[in-house]
Amino acid sequence: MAGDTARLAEDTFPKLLLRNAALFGDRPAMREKDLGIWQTWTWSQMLEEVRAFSLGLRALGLQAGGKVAIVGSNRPRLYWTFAAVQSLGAVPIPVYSDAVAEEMAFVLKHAEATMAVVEDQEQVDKLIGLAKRLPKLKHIIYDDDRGLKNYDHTTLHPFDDVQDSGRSLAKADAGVVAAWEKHIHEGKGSDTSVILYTSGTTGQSKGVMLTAERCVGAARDTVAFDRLTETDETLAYLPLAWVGDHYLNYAQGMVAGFCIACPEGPETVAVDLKEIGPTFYFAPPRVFEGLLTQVMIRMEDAGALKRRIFSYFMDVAKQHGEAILDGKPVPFSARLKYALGNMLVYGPLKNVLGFSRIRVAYTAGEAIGPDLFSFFRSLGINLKQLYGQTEAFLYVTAQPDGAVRADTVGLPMANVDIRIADNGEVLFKSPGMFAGYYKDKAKTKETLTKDGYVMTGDAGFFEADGQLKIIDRAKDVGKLKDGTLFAPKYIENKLKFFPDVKEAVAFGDQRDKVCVFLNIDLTSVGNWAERNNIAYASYQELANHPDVLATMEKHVRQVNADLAREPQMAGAQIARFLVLHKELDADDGELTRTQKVRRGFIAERYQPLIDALYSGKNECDITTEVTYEDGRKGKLSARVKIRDVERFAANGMKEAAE
Amino acid sequence: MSLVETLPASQRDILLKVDNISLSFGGVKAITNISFDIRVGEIRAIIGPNGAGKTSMLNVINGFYHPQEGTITFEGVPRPRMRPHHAATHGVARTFQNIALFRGMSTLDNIMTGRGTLMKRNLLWQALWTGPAEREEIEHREAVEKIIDFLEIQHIRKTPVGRLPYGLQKRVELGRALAAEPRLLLLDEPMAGMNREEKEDMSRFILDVNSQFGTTIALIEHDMGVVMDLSDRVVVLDYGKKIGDGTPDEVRANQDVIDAYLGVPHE
Amino acid sequence: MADTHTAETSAERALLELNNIEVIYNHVILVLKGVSLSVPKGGIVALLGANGAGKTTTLKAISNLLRAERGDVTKGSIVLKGEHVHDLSPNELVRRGCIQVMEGRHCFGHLSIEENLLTGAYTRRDGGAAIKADLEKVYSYFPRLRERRSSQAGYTSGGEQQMCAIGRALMAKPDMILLDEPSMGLAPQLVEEIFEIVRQLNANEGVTFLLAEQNTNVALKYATYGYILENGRVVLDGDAKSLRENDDVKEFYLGIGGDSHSSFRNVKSYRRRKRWLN
Amino acid sequence: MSPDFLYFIETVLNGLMSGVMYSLVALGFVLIFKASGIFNFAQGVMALFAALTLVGLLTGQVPFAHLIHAIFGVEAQHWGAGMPALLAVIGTMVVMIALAFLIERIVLKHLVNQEPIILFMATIGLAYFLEGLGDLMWGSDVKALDIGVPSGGSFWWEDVTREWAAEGSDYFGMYIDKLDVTAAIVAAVLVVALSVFSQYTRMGRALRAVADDHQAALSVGISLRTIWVIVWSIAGFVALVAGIMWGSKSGVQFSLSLIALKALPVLILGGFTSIPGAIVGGLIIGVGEKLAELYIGPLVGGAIENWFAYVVALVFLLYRPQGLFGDKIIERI
Repeated sequence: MAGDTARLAEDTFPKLLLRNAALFGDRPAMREKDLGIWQTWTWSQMLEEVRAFSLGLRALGLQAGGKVAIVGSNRPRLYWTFAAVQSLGAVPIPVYSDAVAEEMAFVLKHAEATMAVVEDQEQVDKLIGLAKRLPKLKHIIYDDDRGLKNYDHTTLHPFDDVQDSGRSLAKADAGVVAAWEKHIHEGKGSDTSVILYTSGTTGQSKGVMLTAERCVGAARDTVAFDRLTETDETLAYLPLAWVGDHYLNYAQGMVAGFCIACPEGPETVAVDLKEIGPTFYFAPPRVFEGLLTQVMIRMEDAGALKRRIFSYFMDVAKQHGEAILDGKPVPFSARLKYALGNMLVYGPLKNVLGFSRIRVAYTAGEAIGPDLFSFFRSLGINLKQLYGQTEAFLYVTAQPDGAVRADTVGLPMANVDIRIADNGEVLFKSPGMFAGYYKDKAKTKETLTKDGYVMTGDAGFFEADGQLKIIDRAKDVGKLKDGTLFAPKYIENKLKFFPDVKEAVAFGDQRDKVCVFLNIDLTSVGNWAERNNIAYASYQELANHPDVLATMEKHVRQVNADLAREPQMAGAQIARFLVLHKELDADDGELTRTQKVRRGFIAERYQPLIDALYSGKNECDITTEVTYEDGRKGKLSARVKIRDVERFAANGMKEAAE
Repeated sequence: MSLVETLPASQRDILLKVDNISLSFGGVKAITNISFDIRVGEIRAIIGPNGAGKTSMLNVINGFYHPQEGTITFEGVPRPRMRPHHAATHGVARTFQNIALFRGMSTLDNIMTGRGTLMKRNLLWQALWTGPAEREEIEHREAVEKIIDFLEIQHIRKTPVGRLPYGLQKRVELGRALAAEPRLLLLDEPMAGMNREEKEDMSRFILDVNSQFGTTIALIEHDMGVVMDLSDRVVVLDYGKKIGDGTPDEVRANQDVIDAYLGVPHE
Repeated sequence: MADTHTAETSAERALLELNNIEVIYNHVILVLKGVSLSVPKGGIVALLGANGAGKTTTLKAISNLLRAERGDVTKGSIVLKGEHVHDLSPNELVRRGCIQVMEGRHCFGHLSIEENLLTGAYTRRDGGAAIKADLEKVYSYFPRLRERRSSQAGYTSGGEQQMCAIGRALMAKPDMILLDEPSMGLAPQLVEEIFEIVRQLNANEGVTFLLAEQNTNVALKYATYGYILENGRVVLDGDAKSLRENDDVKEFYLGIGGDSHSSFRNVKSYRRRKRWLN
Repeated sequence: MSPDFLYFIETVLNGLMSGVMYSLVALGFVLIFKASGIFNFAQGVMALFAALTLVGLLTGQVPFAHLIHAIFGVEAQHWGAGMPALLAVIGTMVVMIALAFLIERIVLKHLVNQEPIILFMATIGLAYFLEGLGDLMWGSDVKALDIGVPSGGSFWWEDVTREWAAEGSDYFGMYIDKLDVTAAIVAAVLVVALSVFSQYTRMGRALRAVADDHQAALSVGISLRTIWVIVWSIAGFVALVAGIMWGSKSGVQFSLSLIALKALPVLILGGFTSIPGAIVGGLIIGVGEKLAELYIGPLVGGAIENWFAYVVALVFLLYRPQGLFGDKIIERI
């Protein structure tokens, strides 16, 4: 591993930028749809932009080791900011743009950011509001000037102005540019390249420090793995602050030299996707789920003939699509039918979704429903799974082409070393491994084993074919009082595969039985309610409806039946459940920004409900505080009903339910 | 920012002067002897009860109606009788109380029609679609795209306006008026039938049009919150007569205005 | 959020009850996606929300003026005084005491004000004297109409037309008036005047009102209860006071950010996400 | 008085009389147009149909005789006895009311809120259907209609007018058909009655309300269906009157339905929405036609009557599109 990184000539991103400008000078580096047209910057143009901004930042006083927060959505200028900051040996710190003021304050304070480069008025306002708590923050630079004209501009700078000052410096003295490039070449691979703050499933987030050589090294491995080149193209729409975006777009883009396209705005992503037709695509399972729903709704509106054609060829795809994709033997007639289907259905469908040119697509972050996964694969989209985390700079395992399964996350990546601990926890060493948590030695130490492996916190095991299967967070995997293994996430995911279940939270560790909270999916259940003539005015009312409860009970029973078939899991079937009176929300701290359930927090917050579940009561009153984005609070109260569910014997036979 | 914009409204040049205008329809007097002026770069509100003659006033300024008496001076030149479509070429554009858009056409095309008066190449040129006409088309498209960006309607660029909600249609209509690059923009109840959110957006756009393009704006509006917050000066009409003229604060304190229109003093 | 207890008790006393109605126009466009609401006897209930949220459609679904616009209630039930009225024609509904005042006033332009008012009594069979008495009563509520009784309605002002439309509805001796956007296009003074009369009619004549209104401020000042519609659904409901104090209502409908009146001059170029639209 | 002048007066009077006939047809149009915004192309055919039915009842004809013969082989043309005139008129009216019901039920109900042009097309369809139905019911031969309306010239009037002529001139008195006079009286009564009905009754008010704003009328509880049945019944009644007059004058034949075309210029002149307008328009057209025939006709070779009315209408369209008495298009300032 060390040998591999050593042989690289370019071990930082600014060096790669210089290389790309030299190598692919006239090839597109970035695109952005502006004024209705895709504006393109070539690698050499991008270098110029980055240089101008970088020099401007330096003029504002940014020095090596300085920290610059980046807040906003996927704009070329914010991507350039990464490179511009790194060129000076300073460290970019991307922050989630939808973070509430409190979270933002924590990150900027902790990172001791002296400058922030932000997208628009919204972010500027947030930072101005936090000014008193962030004495170190000296300059705020913004991209979009809408609404900002009349603001006090002593510490506020338009992006253009900063670049202009950089440009005039470069113009005045040609030596400046040379010095700037020299400084880049002097940069060391061991320098911190970026600090990514985790959204943190518990408590405050941590700053994951990643060094340049490791970032570049990891990206080189995956670029080779998926054979990405400068001819590829991606659409950047994932949060900038998320490791996924930084890795997949920025790091891989720099290494492979491919082009990153930025959508016109959040509402236009679907249209932009179609226009760009990326070759490499990443989306969390929920995005694929949304797409599938859209397709299905559109098909329901279509005429009868269209619907019949669609369903016929979708059956063909279901039968043979994946086999064809994986290059397995398929009868000639099936190939013929599939080709016809491709002409009539799959092709147009992929075109509408913007998937026509996709060569490699990944999903990760959550377990994906097997049907959902198969649907896209059967259309001929090479959708695969990977497993990773911020501390690894994303990849730990990934599925190679032709060895794709819905329930595993793939083989260890090149140069990745994985070990399963005694308690089932997955441990790894990888090229992209983090250098430590920023200003938190203790936490860093906690996360590493004595021999230097990173503890992922996930429990899992290797299947016979060498693929890793993740069942849950290691710390969440517990035991019922009788010693039965209890993997809450595993149960929750099974529940969440039902389209009308939005979230599930399972409890059972150190208890005598398993109980769950459910969140219904308002869209799906709402549609169902309309079809069945059921009145509801709010989420709460719908969630409490007897028919909805009955449906949920059916789902839970189905999950119990499934669990009964798996020897390790059969003991942890669900005994009781309730449907929560509100949707779990990141703003209330119940979900992480990446939409993961914060189980412990929820257990605390809804203690009365848990008590009621385990005390055998049939309903329970609860009042909950809700928080708005700007920090204001409100209250919500309801009476929640609780139901018992039938459980099955391990061999699949019914067992008397208490 | 030009020097003009930094001056307070009262010291700027007069853009439009309405002098002793009277207008009647078959003996019914709609406007009686009204005079006021609109200064360069200001936002001028015209308020008054229903039937006070506000829309007629806009129509007079616009050239829809020809007053029997009085003169209108625009940019220092007395305005001759002219047809409404000439008003657009003379730097005046307007929106209507009831949205007047081409419902089957896309947002883009609707705004593009607003460029009509600025298109120099004739139909034959456009039909041939070559050389200068093509360049011109591209130029206009660019201007329209800037408006689309300005009004934040990128996502509905290709949507037929008939399918848009009311608030967005109003925005498109504003876009079409802006496309003519007017020096004076007349808005007839731009916020009628809008909810708070839509009004806030519209306010923002009106202010931005005013400050970014330096467009002078005359608007008729019933929402006193909007009028008082946005306008530099307000003229109040009642039964075709002017009963008040001044800054929002002056007008708000004017007893005649309170009696005829505001009712209780507005907080 | 609806408290189930009050909902049940109010259901017993409700004059009008809508249960999960869905409305489709032209067999295609879904306008209401399951709206439920209840109007207690003697109440003034406000339907609030943006344009196209479904307020007018809801009123027209009740008065059954939808048919004339090729709209249809495809689901749910509408119960007036305990009777399902979904299939009744508008004139049968007027006979049962439920009359609509349409948006945009819709006076009979070529009829005089007085003739307009008299058409309101079309369905009545209680004799000329009673009608005459009611005409006087309407004039006492709207003295302006008396002044203009012989003018052609088309030539009267917007405010007078609105009064005429309400007065005309009153002539039917209704228990319930469905009032659509009474403030639309009216000067502030007139808006207050008209709502004041609505309040008096409610108090003195016991007329129940269900009103659709864009002007949330004034509507919540006079209404007892409110429903907020968005995208064809009820997203919030509650008594007027609680709605006035609701942060979302304040921000999105009343324009009160935090504690103070926020100026239209200082509007941000972004806004807080609506929780109910998630 | 010179004979020329008397000729002129006679021509004017005759013009007025034939104008009354036009007016009677135009009246039906106005009624329906006012209440429903429909230009009822079938109005002329309704007059024909009414006249056919009346003749059939008067003469005791068996309706659908040909059809019955074709299907059942029963040859029955006549009942053997006719009806008294009054009864026949009442019977015809019943048929016209039934027709109004059917039209509402079968046609109008399904066309609520459609474009005017669609409704217009529907009435064209209705016109041809009624023409066919009339043919099928009563046969296509020309029939004489006599329900005792006085007709022919008046000797008394000829004597009176002969006195007016200057001594020595060979003027033989004015010829004015009693039938025309009767028609004028009937029309006058009809107009007064309709005006009173529309202005002072509850139903009349409702009718005008519907004419103004369908939606609003619905909202105050006016049943459009009732109104339409009433309106079409009245239009049927007017058609019956027109049918009686025209039928008595020139026999009941299918060309009667073409008088609808004559009504069009009358309507343009008088306004589509005005009852007095229909009358005055009819009179102007009638007089204008006769005078034009008398004075311009010889210059252009006659047959002016066929197109003169349309020219007048055209000129009117240019200068006063709402007609002489049509509603002003209310535009608020």
